[in-house]
Amino acid sequence: MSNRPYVRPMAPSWYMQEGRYVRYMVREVTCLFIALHALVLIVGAFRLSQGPEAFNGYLQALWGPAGILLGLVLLVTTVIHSCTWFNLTPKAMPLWIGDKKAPGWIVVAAHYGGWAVVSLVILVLVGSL
Amino acid sequence: MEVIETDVAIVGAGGAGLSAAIAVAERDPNLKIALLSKVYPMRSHTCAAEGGAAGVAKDEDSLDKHFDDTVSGGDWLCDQDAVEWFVERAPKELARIERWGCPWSRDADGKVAVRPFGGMKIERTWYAADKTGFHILHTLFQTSLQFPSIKRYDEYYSTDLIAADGRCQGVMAIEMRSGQLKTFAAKTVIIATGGAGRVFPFTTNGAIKTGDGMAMAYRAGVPLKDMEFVQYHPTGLPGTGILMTEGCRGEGGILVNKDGYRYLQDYGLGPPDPWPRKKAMELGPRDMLSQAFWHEQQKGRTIQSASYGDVVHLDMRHLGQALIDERLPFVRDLARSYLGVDMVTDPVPVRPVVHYTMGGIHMENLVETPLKGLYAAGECACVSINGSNRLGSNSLTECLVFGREAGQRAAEQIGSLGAVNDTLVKERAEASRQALADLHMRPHSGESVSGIRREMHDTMESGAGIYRTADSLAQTCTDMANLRDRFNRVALEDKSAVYNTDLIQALELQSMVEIAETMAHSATKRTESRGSHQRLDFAQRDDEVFLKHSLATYNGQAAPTIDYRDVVITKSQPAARVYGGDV
Amino acid sequence: MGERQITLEVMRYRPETDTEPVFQTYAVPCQEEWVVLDALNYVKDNLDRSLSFRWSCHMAVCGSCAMVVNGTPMLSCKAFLRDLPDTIQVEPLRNFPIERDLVVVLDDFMEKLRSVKPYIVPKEAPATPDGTFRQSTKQLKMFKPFAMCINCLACYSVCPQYGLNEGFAGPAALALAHRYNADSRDVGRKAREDVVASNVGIWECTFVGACSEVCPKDVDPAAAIQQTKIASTVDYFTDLILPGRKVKGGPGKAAGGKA
Amino acid sequence: MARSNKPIVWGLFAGGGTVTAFLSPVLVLVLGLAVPFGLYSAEDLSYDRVMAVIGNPLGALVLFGFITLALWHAAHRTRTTVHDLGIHNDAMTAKVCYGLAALGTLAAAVALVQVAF
Ligand SMILES: Cc1cc2nc3c(=O)[nH]c(=O)nc-3n(C[C@H](O)[C@H](O)[C@H](O)COP(=O)(O)OP(=O)(O)OC[C@H]3O[C@@H](n4cnc5c(N)ncnc54)[C@H](O)[C@@H]3O)c2cc1C
Ligand code: SF4
Ligand code: F3S
Ligand code: FES
Repeated sequence: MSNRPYVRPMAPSWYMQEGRYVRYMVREVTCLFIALHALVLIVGAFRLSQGPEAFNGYLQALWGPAGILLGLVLLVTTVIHSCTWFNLTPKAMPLWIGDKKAPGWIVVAAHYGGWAVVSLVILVLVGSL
Repeated sequence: MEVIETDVAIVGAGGAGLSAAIAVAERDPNLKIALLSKVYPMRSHTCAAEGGAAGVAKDEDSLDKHFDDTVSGGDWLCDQDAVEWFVERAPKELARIERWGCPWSRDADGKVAVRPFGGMKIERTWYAADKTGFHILHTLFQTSLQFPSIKRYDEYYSTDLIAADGRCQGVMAIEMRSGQLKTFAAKTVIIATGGAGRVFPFTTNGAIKTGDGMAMAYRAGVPLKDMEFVQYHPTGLPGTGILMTEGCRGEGGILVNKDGYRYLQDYGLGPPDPWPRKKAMELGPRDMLSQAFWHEQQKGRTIQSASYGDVVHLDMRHLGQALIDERLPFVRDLARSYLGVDMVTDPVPVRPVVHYTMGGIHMENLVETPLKGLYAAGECACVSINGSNRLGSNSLTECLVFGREAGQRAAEQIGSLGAVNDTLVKERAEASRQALADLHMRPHSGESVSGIRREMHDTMESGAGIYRTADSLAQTCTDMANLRDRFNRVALEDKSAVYNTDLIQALELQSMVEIAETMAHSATKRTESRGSHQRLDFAQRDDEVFLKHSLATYNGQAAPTIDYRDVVITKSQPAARVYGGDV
Repeated sequence: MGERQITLEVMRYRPETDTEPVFQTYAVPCQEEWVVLDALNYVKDNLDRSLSFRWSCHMAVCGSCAMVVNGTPMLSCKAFLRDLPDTIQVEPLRNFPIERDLVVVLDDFMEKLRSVKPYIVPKEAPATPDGTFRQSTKQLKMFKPFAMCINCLACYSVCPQYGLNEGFAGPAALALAHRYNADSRDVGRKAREDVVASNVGIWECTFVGACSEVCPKDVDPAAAIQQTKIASTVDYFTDLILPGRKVKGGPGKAAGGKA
Repeated sequence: MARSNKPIVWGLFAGGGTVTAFLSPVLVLVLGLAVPFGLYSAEDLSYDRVMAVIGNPLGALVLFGFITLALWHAAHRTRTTVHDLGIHNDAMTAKVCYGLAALGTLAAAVALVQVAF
């Protein structure tokens, strides 16, 4: 049969080949750091259960040079996670005001606002309890 | 050769073809339906229709008024029994596709909204913003997907009808992806292949509108009726021919010449104020508006644009951005992208452009052709509701109303038609195969598809345009005879089987050459001016002689024979067409 | 009207002679205001009659002419030369088998579109004198943007999940399913979930979002899919909590189109 | 075609994504960076003060919820990313990812029960 449609396979490295795919992959990979952060917290919980000394040792490690580096990496990646997550919210949850669809930026801005408030409240609460 | 047996073969999956297919499937789910189309159904040119579809909707409107507007709009060349039948069913069919999901624009109370259109006394044009045809087509296509009995043959190019024994017994088609010719042995055939605007160089019509179905019927011996009537739409974008819908004027847009003057008042369409007013000025019928442009051009009062030649301005600035974005967002975008003009802030340059073929396959009895078992609907059919000038927004409705009726009639009459004659079908199929093989084998000759097409465009535009004379038409008739002869020597450069568009374009050119010739000859014989057919040498309408439909009959390698047939007049006696004033 | 010399690099594949696609270069004298489709038609009419591509309307509404232009899928009838460099590379849509040259095989999409039941499943006939449903402005706006899809398939060309997962219904089909789900006249959401909420439906989408970025008609399939995910998840848990609850137009009910 | 059971994992993924988007950066800051950066004194995070919050069953439950959602969010996204990277044995990937998440959930539960109960 002469008729053979040609199937162009997708390159295994497709996600490196266009800016939009690279951005997508960066977003997806942040989840590994979310998991890492969860792990850090689980370890903390164990150390907490083992008494003050263990917990202090845990804190000292976190606050040492390696710990700070880890903290910075986690901060950057979780912020990327938060931003990419919030930026997409208008698509998942469009907002209707009367019979008009509100522009997407309002939904995004509301999320950023909420995020700022929550973060500040927690920072202040922990510092002043 | 593969033979596909079916009860109904429908050629064309635009508004008319899909309506027909659904009608058959609804009426009798046991009937086998083959729906052929040379493009995927949603590519059919119905998708390009912008403005709307007409059907009485308002309390103060009536079927009689729709009838009157249509008949006078068509300059009394309409068959009035057909028009009456049509206007009665129009609102029902529009309501039907509302229930199927068409996203009609709405009034504040949630009812379907209607807008004014040219030549219509009252607003009765249902619209979906300015993409009415698009939404109708997709609604129909998607609705059709629920019927298992509709078997689609997408990208099948029909070449010939199988007419034998005084009856249509099927249709031949090339499966474009394989290049194979297939026989559809069908008890009934419905043609719904759309118009033939591509016969002209400057048109709103898409590449597929090459009149194939008309040509197939013509070659099978069915006459083509009223082919001299070709509609120019007054407001096309120069350069591309992209349409600025009549909805622009329906919403209140005005046409001005180079002095900023609303010139239509000089052509019996005024007075200009108060505006907007139905059936007056910019809301006059298309034939008169296009002709007025021509006169302005003769008087040197059009605007000379460096890149596009003569234009006038369609001014919508006073409508304001909010209304434009709600009701005309698509055309705003089109003018902005293709011409760089934003109708919110600037007037849009426009000029008349070939738009619609009023003529088409001769219909006896609404959807039945003189050939038993052959039906037609949509732009390819000449039911004679449009007469010599179609009113805008009647044709989408026509596709729905008559498409449905064609489906129902075919389904109804199938029983009495009986089986097809296999031997005859095979014989015809073999003849088609031979003709196609010949085309493939033709030796190189220097004649090319694009060359002949270009020459056809030139002669049709110069000789059979908005205004015609005996001389210009004689020249075009000669040229077309020549081109038809030369077409016999066109050789394909692409000899391959798979998706050979060189072949398809050659076949389309064949259709166009045949159609163009019927247009030129019908126009030559009609020595009067009526509706869209305007003769400089015979400026008056002549009801004594020409209150008649022309019928062009195929004569093989000779020019068509032109005969006439009476127009059906029931309740509206021919009178002067009056627009403007207090009509 | 200025002229401009363009180098057009067109991907060719002739199944009868080629084993794989190759680029062929044409020098095309173009008018300033042309689109890529005009340049291709120039080639077809004057340089090479064997080049195959689809087009019809030349006004960005029929959806035939989408192809990949300099890496991005777009409607070639709306790809203006004024926005492009002097060398333009044209390929068929990605993620589809190439039939020939710029023509791709659409069977898969056509079947998937059918599978999501893209038609009204009516609750009951409207009880109005004119036989039409009433719809408020908001009800119209809820679904209309998703009804603007011209099936050009640019979105499939950039969706990696469609490329990676054969079964995935893909952005346009799912957007159209959502278009009907969101229509006040329709009660077919349950019936559609068969496919839409199956393993080849919305769950294959990882919200890459590229579909919405390239869509020439602003359909925003990515939004449609995410909204469907939320609705389906709510449905799923409601069904868990209240098994056997009565649903309008549920799977048991025939999706008849008679009206 | 059968309706998918994905809503369960997707629900966890979406919930986790939202919760972590709001909370992860600030928690990283509070626990790991606020003291070295001088925002807090070490006293602010003393064992007693932390116990006062997490040692409370309600506090422990909240932390447990956060950790669980974060893990399942990560597990689900990792599953699809692994697929994106070209490893198409999805059933296996799912087992590993969700298995690890379950393990983490269990560990968090064990630790927090010891802390708070
Ligand atoms: C730009 C534009 C705007 C318009 N606006 C309006 C409007 O606002 N209101 C209105 O009422 N009318 C309007 N019209 C007119 C109206 O749209 C058409 O008359 C109508 O859509 C024709 O529909 P159809 O079904 O007859 O044909 P089409 O929609 O053209 O479909 C023809 C079908 O036949 C198939 N076909 C053709 N040849 C072959 C072959 N050889 N083999 C197999 N299949 C074949 C094609 O594939 C296609 O499926 C407009 C027209 C244009 C061009
Ligand atoms: S969603 Fe947009 S890109 Fe996709 S097919 Fe429809 S119109 Fe084209
Ligand atoms: S690109 Fe594909 S993955 Fe989803 S958001 Fe669009 S369908
Ligand atoms: S040719 Fe119709 S969309 Fe481009």
